[in-house]
Amino acid sequence: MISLLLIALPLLAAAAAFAWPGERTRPWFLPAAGGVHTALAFWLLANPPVLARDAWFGFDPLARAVLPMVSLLFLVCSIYGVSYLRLRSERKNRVFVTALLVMIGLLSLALQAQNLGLLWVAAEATTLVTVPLLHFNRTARAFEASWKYLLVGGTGIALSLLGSFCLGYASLHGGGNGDLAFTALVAQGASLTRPWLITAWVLLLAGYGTKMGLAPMHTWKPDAYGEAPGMVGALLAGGTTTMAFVAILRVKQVVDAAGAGDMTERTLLAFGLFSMVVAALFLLTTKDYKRMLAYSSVEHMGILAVGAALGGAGVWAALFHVWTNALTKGALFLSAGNLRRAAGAQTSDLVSGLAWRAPVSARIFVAGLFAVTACPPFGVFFSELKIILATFQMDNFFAATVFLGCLFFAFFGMGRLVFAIVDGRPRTANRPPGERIPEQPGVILPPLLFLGLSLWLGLAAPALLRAAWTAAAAQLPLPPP
Amino acid sequence: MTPGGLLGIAGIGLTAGILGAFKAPRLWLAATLTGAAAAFAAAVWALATGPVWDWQPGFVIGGEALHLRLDGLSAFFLLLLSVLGGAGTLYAAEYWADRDHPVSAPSARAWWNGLLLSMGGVLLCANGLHFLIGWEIFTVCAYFLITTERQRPAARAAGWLYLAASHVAMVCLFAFFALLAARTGGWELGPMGDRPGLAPLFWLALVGFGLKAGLFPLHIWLPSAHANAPSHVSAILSGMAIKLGIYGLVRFTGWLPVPDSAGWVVALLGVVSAVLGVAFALGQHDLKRLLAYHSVENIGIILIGLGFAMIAAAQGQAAWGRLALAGALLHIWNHGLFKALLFLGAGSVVHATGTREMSRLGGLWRALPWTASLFALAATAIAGLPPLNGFVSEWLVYLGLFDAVSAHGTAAYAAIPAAVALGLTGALALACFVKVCGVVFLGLPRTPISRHVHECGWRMRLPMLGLGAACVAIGLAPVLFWPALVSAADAWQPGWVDDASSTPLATLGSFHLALAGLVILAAVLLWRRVKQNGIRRAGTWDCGYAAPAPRMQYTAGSFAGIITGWFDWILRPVRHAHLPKDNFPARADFAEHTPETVLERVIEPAGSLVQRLSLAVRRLQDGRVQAYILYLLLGLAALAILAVMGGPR
Amino acid sequence: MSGAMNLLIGLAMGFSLVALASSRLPSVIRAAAFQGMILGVLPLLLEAKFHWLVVAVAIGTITVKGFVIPSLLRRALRAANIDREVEPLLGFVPSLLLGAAATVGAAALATVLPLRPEHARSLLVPGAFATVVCGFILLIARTKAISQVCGYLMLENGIYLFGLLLINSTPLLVEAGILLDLTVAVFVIGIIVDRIQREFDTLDTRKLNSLRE
Amino acid sequence: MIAVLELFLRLAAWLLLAPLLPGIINRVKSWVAGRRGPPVLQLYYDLARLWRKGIVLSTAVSPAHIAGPALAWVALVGAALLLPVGQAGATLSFRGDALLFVYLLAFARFCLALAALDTGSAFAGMGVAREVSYAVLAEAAIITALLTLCVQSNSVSLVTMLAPSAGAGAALLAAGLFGVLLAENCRVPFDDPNTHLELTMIHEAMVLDHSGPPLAAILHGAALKLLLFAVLLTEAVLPLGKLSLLPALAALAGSVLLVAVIAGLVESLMARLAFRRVPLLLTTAFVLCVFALLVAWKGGMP
Repeated sequence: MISLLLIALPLLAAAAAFAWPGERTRPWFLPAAGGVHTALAFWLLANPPVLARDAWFGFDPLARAVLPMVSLLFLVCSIYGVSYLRLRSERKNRVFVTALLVMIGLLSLALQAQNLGLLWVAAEATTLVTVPLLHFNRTARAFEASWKYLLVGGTGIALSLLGSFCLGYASLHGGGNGDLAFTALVAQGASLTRPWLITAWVLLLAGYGTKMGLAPMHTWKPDAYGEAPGMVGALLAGGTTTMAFVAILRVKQVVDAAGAGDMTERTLLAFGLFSMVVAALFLLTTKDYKRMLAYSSVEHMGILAVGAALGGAGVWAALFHVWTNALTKGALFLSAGNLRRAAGAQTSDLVSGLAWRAPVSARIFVAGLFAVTACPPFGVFFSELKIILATFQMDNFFAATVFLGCLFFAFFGMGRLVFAIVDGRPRTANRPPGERIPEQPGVILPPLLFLGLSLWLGLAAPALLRAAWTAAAAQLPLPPP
Repeated sequence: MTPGGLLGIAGIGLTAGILGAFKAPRLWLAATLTGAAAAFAAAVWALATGPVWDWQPGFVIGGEALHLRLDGLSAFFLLLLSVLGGAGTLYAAEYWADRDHPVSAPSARAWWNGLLLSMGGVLLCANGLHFLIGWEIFTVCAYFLITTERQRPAARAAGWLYLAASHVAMVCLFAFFALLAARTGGWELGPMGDRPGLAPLFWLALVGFGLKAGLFPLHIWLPSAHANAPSHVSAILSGMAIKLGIYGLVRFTGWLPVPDSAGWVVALLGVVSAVLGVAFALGQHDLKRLLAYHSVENIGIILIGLGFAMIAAAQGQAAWGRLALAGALLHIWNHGLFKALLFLGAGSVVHATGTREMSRLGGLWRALPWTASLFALAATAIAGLPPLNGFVSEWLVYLGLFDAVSAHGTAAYAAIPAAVALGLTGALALACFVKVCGVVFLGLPRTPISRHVHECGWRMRLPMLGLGAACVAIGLAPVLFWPALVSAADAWQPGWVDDASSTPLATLGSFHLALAGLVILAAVLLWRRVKQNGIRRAGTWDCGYAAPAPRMQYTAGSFAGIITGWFDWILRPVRHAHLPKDNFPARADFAEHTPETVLERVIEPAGSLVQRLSLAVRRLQDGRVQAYILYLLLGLAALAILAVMGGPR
Repeated sequence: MSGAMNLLIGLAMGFSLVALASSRLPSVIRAAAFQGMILGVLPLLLEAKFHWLVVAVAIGTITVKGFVIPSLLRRALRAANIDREVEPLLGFVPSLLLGAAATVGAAALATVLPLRPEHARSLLVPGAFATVVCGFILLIARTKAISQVCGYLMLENGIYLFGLLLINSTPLLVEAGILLDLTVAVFVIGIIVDRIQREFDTLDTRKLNSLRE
Repeated sequence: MIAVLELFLRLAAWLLLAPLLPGIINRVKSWVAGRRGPPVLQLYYDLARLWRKGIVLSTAVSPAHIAGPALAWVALVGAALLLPVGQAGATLSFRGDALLFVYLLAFARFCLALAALDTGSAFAGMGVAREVSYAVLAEAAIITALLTLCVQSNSVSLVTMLAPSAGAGAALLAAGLFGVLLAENCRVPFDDPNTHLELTMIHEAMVLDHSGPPLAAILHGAALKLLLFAVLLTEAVLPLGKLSLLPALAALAGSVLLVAVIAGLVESLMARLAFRRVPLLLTTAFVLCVFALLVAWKGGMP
């Protein structure tokens, strides 16, 4: 019942917000809904419900392992959003707020969906509802970004639909009734027709991989993250991608059950490593600190894929990494948004000396840099170390080598850019160099909160979460060697 | 008072120091010094009374139960850390005071305590995960200390180079510890010599720790970092931070099995680092850069000792292995002491004159008598001359090498060239420090800047005096410090180093004592004699040249010219010369600069190659959505091939 | 029954080739529209028993794909007053040949993939794949936003076609949701196209490459 | 009591005999040149006079200018105490004293170099630079020589190292050590003790600004150093340890004399080398020592 509430509540809030007259007060819907949503999610985390056999959606172990993170992410972002929208009061925020609320509702639906078709519906809807968020700034660049997002993302999502149908047909042809419910598909197991199964996996991985941002389907990411407001970037990088990842995990569960585990492993590993390499190469010479975050996100999606490919311990580490990465990225995106406002530009050609211009945000950004490049005691360090550990446990030295090499190059590129914009002579595009930016607590505390969460996850991830991850990882057992 | 309590006090003191760093400098000073003193006491306790202090309070950090262990080896390094930390703290209180650096001083204090804490953590952690955490935090703290003067681009560049290099080391250590954990099934560290499968991990450790230690081909980050950091930071960096690399090597060569070739490789690296390090040092004209290169040299000497100890361990030759080991360990202390003293001295020179450029200094002994004499003392020590500590440790290493030679084993083939190289290194270091002392402190001021300067205050002088006293003490009474060596060596190779009987340290010490006494006596006598005979003052004779000017003094470059000439093949100095022409030359000038060859001739070209690759790849993201969809299709195709390839099981 | 269906599917495939071949944007739009309408009719033929939801879906599809979206696109077209695809990235003849090849390939692929007896003789699977590929060709080879939208439409038509395989098995609710999404997607795309036209006052996507590395 | 007495005896012997060698060498040179050279004891007179003379100090110098010579002199005396005299052994002998011996010489060099640089004279700088640079090669040669002795005596203590003869490699070792002796003591062909052209000086340039008692200390130290090397060379080659005391002493005296004469002959028959050739010669000495080491190694092999 509560799992339905998780979906319905934001949607109702969205409707209310849409109807709400007050421009100034409307943003408060965000933290309100976010707070309740988070409370519910964590309550469910603490005492998970029993799942109905043929439920359309439900708070199953996978949802339990990630959904609380998404709503936590949304909560902190929404706190940020209140101050942000006040700063941007020249824009009407009706659509923005509504879309945000719809988005979290649909995310909760997608993460809980127990039926491939329903999952696809939610995923596609999330794609569509993101569009107005992307061109909130109404600049030409924003329109271009949303156009590309829509076309590339739409194509990808269309492919995943085709894949879903193929899976259904695999079941149908294999003697099943073609139902897309996961439990049914898993139960059908090896009797799924192999060729259709493989086709389905290929299309679904490509489709949801596009949504997740695995190279070479990542091309929409830099544009979207570069042009969207910081908090939208955070939600995309932490929420939407997580949804896509969970979708892939669910499909993997089916395909593994059908006995094609080695194929899923092979393909996921290849795409994960490829994404890491591509991201590292792009990061090496990037000059735009918001697009940089996009490529970093591509890298971390690759890490997730690698983790998922390793199975067992790898999946556990990947779920752990979903949390750490999303929350750390949150800090980066929000502080990057502050810096963007402070500097009026986002490339190191135009900007430098932000440590003087916006001291707190700049410091948070640097801390976030270290956090996201696996520097202890932040969470990412622990999750990535666990994944590396898993690669070594699988004796996959090639993967480990590529992985570590990419970590270095990514750090090198990001570090060089970050210190280039943070240090040096104050130089910005929009303001006289002598001027400091007032940094309201409303836009400073949320990223700090994210950093704190990242630290907390790293040093003392509670047993409850670990248990949740273990339960989720147990659903994707190690493929038989 | 158990070491647990003392270490607790130390931790609390340092943490309190971090809190006090911003608002209450005095509190910071007191707390940090207390912490250092407590750590010192704990280390002494552990070294004096044998038992290993082992502490496992059930609480969990990052999924692993905290486990601290203070054995002989940790205590050995902890002692050095506490000494240098205390000295640097007191020094910084004046050298980097809020008065002169209102912006950077508070944060520098905080990072300083963070550095000390994390280094102590690295020494104490008996759990791989926590070791790694401490290691990385210490790396980052060091980065922010190196870039204390962020406004200077040179400092930022140096810091960035350091950080990037350290990240390579970090990646290697990731792999090292992860593999260790994957193989042993847990993060707990400890002796595991019974698992021969772990031997290959040594190479990862060698790169990871060697990069921090700054052994020769991996030293690229070291000179600029140590030169651009504030001097108390340089002191702890080259006195302690690079020793942590050595600690890692010693620690894990002691605990883990190593490949057969390990000892030989380490010894070879040691020889290369020693000779080339001092060669590069001779080429430098920047006081602190020069000192930094001497760190490479001394790391080389340490590694020679360690390498031969490893060879001996592999061959079961305790007789000479223990000498090499003891020499290496003692040299770790010694280098920490005199190199810190040298950097603090250089710091007080920079503090007074505001330049590190040796060719602009000169005759500073008048203005800075304390600094000058202590610097000269440290120079004598680092040149490995009796009766100071540098000689004692080098002498132990020599003994090991000579015994290895007279043992006529296979090790002799390596020991002979190593011994010769050690001799060369000593002579080169002597030349180098004659140059430094002569050019910086003796003669006449070359430029006005070094004329009107002042000696540093007591808070900068006291640490230097302390370090100097330590150098003298180890030199004159080495036998007193033997128990410490024994307990450290026992942690490495149990039951190897029994007592001082194997080395006549006592005799050497007494000889040093007598020598020191006689030296002072003779100096005094000669001085009194000179007084009796009467003194006339006159200008330097200079072979009757009428108008000698300070600028006519021999410069550092010309001094080292002969030797750097021999090493041109690796130093590749860049010279700009306008030589005087015809009878009445209008103007002539000569400038020489020795680049960091490995960095500029090897690393940077390789880096630019990767850069070009990256730039080429970026063109794929050309902004055309059609292309993006094409990539999507290609990805799909690749995926299909990948899925079908291999086929169903 | 299936004879009539195959006829319609063949027709749809033909329209996609027309869309590939024609340089005039209105005709591309028209082709996509006709294709959409044909697909709208199909479920009625396929569904054994008469179900109101199927009818609703069919009507919805026909109206949206056949009338609403085309008119939307035509409006954008008029606003931008262009009516030809000049200098496409891939010429018309090549793309036509490619499309034909794709159709053949799709048929071949369909033979590779095992089919249930009742589908064995229908053109559903090859038709679906062929349409999808043609959609991709339009998406990749054309520079005008309009033609890309049409490509996307055809892509979705292909998938829809494939979906008909499962029309009996997948719950209608899901089907409805899927169709709803597709239509909304095309809507949003149409809106964005309109916005782009206002913002850049062109529909030439080659102008849309300020975001690049 | 006896020990103290013996110590003073040895000390007296070293200190008093040292200034003899330069006198002998000069005698030989003047004999070859057919001149009536200075008396053999000339250096004694000079030292006495200098010890009584006043001193002219450069305005630039620091206390190191006085302290340096004193320290160097003490270091050399200490080195002398480590050197065994045939059967009688050394005053102080322990494992590793050989290395102490080498490093004491280095210490003396260090002190003199700093004392010289103290004046800030360009010539002093030049001389010091040459001195310390060539010492690098000499050091390598000496260490190699010590390794040779170590290989054939299996010991690191001078007393036992110098007891047996250098065996097969004796000639090579002798040649090598003789080269080092010339270089370390600034004799032709490395340096010309009585040149008057500062540009070509090494050791002389270092002491240009010294006068009075410090100069006396320097000169006496130099003589002592020469004697040390002569004795080291002799004992490294001859199996003095095998003889009983008096014959050993006689042999020692004779051969030291011989070394001095040879040095004198070399000095009068050879011209000094151009500076760029000096490293070559020193390297030759080093190589000779290496060959000696190889021979000893083969010989030492069971």
